[in-house]
Amino acid sequence: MRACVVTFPGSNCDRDLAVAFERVLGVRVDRVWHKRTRLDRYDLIGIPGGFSYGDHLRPGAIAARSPVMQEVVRQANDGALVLGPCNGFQILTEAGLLPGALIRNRGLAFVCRRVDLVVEGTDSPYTRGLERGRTLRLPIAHHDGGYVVDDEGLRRLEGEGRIALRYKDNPNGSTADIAGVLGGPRNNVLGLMPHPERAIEPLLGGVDGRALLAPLLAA
Amino acid sequence: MNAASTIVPEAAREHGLSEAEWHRVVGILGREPRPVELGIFSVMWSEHCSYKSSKRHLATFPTKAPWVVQGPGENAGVVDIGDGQVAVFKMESHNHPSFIEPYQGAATGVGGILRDVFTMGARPVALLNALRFGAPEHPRTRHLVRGVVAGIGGYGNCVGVPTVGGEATFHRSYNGNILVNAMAVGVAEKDRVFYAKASGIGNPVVYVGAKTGRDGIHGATMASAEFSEAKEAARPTVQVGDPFTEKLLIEACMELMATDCLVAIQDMGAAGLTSSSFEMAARGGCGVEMDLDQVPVRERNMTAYEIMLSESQERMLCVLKEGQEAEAAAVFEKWDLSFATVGRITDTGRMVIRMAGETVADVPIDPVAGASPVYDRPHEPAPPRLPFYAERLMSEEAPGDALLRLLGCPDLCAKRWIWEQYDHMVMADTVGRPGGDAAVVRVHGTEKGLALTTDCTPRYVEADPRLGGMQAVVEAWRNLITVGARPLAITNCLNFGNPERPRVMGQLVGAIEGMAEACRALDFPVVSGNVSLYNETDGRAVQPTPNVGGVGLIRDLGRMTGIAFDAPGLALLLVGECVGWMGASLYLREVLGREEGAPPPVDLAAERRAGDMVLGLIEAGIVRAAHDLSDGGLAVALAEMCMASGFGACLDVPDDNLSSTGWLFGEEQGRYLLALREADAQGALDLARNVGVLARRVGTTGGDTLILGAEPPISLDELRARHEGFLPRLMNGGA
Amino acid sequence: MQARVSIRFKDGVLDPEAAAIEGALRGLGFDGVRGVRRVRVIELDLDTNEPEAAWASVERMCERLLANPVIEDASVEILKEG
Amino acid sequence: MQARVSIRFKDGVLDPEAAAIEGALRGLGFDGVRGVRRVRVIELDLDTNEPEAAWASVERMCERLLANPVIEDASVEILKEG
Ligand SMILES: Nc1ncnc2c1ncn2[C@@H]1O[C@H](COP(=O)(O)OP(=O)(O)O)[C@@H](O)[C@H]1O
Ligand SMILES: [Mg+2]
Repeated sequence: MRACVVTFPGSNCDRDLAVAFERVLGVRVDRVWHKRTRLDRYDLIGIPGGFSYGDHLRPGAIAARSPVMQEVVRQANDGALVLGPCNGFQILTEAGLLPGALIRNRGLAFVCRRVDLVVEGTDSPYTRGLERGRTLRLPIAHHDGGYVVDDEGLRRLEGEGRIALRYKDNPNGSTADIAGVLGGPRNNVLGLMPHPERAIEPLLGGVDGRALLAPLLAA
Repeated sequence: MNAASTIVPEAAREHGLSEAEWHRVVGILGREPRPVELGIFSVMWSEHCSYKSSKRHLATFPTKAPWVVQGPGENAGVVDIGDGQVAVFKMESHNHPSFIEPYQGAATGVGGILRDVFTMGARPVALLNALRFGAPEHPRTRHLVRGVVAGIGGYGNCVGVPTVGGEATFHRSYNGNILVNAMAVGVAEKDRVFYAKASGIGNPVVYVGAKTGRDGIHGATMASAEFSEAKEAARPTVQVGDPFTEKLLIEACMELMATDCLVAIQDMGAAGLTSSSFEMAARGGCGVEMDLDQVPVRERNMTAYEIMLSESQERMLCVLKEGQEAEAAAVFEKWDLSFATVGRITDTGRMVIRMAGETVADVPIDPVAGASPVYDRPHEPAPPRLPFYAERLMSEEAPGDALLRLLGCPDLCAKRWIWEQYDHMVMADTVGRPGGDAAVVRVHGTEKGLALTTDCTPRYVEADPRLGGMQAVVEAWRNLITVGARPLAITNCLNFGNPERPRVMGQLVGAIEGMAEACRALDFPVVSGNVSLYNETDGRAVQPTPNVGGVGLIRDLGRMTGIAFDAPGLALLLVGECVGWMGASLYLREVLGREEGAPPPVDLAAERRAGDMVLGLIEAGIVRAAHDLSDGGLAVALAEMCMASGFGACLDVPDDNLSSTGWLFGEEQGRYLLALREADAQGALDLARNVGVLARRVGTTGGDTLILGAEPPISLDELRARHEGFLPRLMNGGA
Repeated sequence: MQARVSIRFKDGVLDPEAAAIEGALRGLGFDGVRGVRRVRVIELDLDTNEPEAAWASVERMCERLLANPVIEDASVEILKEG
Repeated sequence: MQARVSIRFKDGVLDPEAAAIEGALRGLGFDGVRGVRRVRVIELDLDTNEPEAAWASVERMCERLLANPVIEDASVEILKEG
């Protein structure tokens, strides 16, 4: 498996995501700078959390227009696995790889806590093998995690089984409690506000992040 | 002399220089200063930069230990943490700006303290903050809390350094002067620590980071009618921070430091380009020539005065090896940051500053940076207070109600509302999260951890500065011990009122004396710190607040402990002596509304014995949970452990001559509460007796209620509701 | 030449910040407030003197970066002066 | 009655967001951009038909909540329509 993690100016979970790929999947992870215009073909591309471009304009907006993203979109449409936690989710929606958008949390404040999530769409390389309805406990840490999608878009997501995760107790005002969304030709793109990469060992307070990463070895 | 140099001492006064200082300036220069020079003397000799009131007292701190690599005097302190690694840390205040503009003031405070750490080659790994607000019901308090917390989070979250701990307390003495102290901790390779010591004649002096604007130039200075600059519209004295640029600057500096280009580096903090250039040159004993036309600016027509005094954020000054500018420039270009060669190192010992072909300053460096005035201000001790034992107390309140009241009071209530706004998990190494005694951050890629805490009990310091100073140090020490860390060293931030008042100066002197004594007794040296004076409004000073930031090392995270016990049926052991000391206690203040009495005495030898013993038990792997006793005493400590555990406990309340109030709520120092398996308890008690530490069995864990002797049980839900309720209620407009 | 871009949330996107401002104003006793909307305005100085060209260029900036069509509407004005 | 409050940073105050937008536009090839400024605009629907009263009330809202006088300047317009 060939894996990489992209670094944008202001990314700050790029190392964490690379470490999680290495630990859970046992792969070597290339670190890719956002100015790259051509990428080797990857099986797994991580779009990390953080504050790319300081969240200026809109979170993820400027990063989504950086040169490397055209290549990421191309490979995603080719079926490569693309995982974007937190700012990664914002970047993927801004880049049009996933529907909807993320706006300021309903409570207006930054929220960092562990939340319970319910697994819903199990037809994806990430959630395959997870039981529908299973609870995962993962950390969130964001200021702009309110997922917005119009009624039409919501119906489509639900109809196509592309809502990967919902919050049990909505922390940010997301439409329909949506915490993670699938996209791409074979649900190979996952954007989610929680941070699976922060929950891969007991010492960090949980291992449920492994549940979303480990299945990728079989993908 | 040119026309601009005919400055009258009036201008000097407006620059905050005393008449004597003015004559000293003229003596040093052999002439009257030019405007830029006057500005330079003014900021370099300000209390903030020169420590003129506190210097002689700070000199009494113990600063050495075999593990100390760098003590005070550099941008941050450095201690050895084994395996060729060091921890780099410092604490600093941003009180005044945070009162004026809480969001930006607090945010830029975080930015500044981070730069102090990464300028030494350390990657920042943790942030802490010690916050003191006015009374909760004061009309400004809520606005200040909201802004300060959002600002700290806004900056730390964006740069991606976890904010893992701190303190937040409330007292009316801070109504007009809140305290916002931030601490940053970094990790570096021991042989890759960089210092702010310029050297190498001919080496380029390089400016990197954000561009310089007119922000933060001192308001009082701007009011001077002598300067044409001052006649322009009033300028903002509050700086706006840009954590995004800071993040780029961290990464760029880390990359630069991995090359072989760098000789010296210092952040541009207070007094910006002036202090960074003077201090680097002074440490290296060399001179500097600077050309201000090369400084990257973001506004038009900036004068030399403004450029030298601007406190724009996110900037650094470096000395590079000659001929390596291009390599360094490429790094900063990659990160979209400004890079400009603004000067050279010379052998003249003078700072010569030119702009537009004119010399705007030419001053000897040593007398400005090294020989600033030092004062021995008159100081007066605090009036002694009488001890106050529990027998003297008449309280109507049942112990259970008093406990609930304490758990829900502003100082003790859960600070979740605060720390959930901080990303305390980014970097994926936070193994001891907020809510316990000390936070614990794993050293990346290793099995060891840094334990971090900030502590101070201002009401003790007010009651008895020396004892209060000691207590701040020993509480930090205990908080490190309870997670299983070997305490290494402290940083501190001394927040006091106007030092020109002998009573206030007496508080400062007393607190330093007590801190120094405690540090010596515990082998817990001071490696960095900061002083913030003049925290007063209309002659009313803040409670004296010497915040202590403690750092300790856990060699094996497998042996880390926390405050949560993990099973029912564990034995609870109380380590340390109980006499029912109620003077200056939280119980006295919150339950009886009295702020009086002498604070609890500190027996440094006993502290050391107890701490060493507890650490030994933890390292032996038999302690299942540990908590130190501080505010609110035994009952509060046990309640906190229960809430964190999800298990209840049963506490014995002896009916000897110690009243139950003193037993439950007294604040004697040097105490710990430990949970151990039954099978290990007797061994621990034997060990305590052997090393001369008082310890006894006081209860058992289990159930879902807290039972204090014969009192009615209190459910964990009720404890939590009171503990967690206060701050959200206050911030949502209730309380 | 100067241009001004005004960006608003589309109808149906609930703006939590606007709601909070409205709530806070009521809390301060400003009862007469019936609705609050936020507009993010970006002013640009452009290197051209051709209003048409300026307008076309700023429209493209909106499409490519300044607004997110999923949630926002943008409108462009060209200010002759400046 | 409708009111519009326009809030700008005071001269000399750093606006990192504007700088980031300018950089991003250049990165996308919009070379003609020489300067970017942000304005926070808040539109209010008010329960009154008196322009004077509306103006005074909105001025007070600015002082008490909408603008941060330490770093921002606010200006109020009353839009007759609405
Ligand atoms: N301003 C703050 N920032 C981050 N964490 C805080 C802050 N205030 C309190 N905390 C956290 O809340 C917990 C309890 O704080 P405190 O009552 O001061 O502990 P202690 O009495 O053990 O010193 C600690 O984990 C502390 O780090
Ligand atoms: Mg403690």
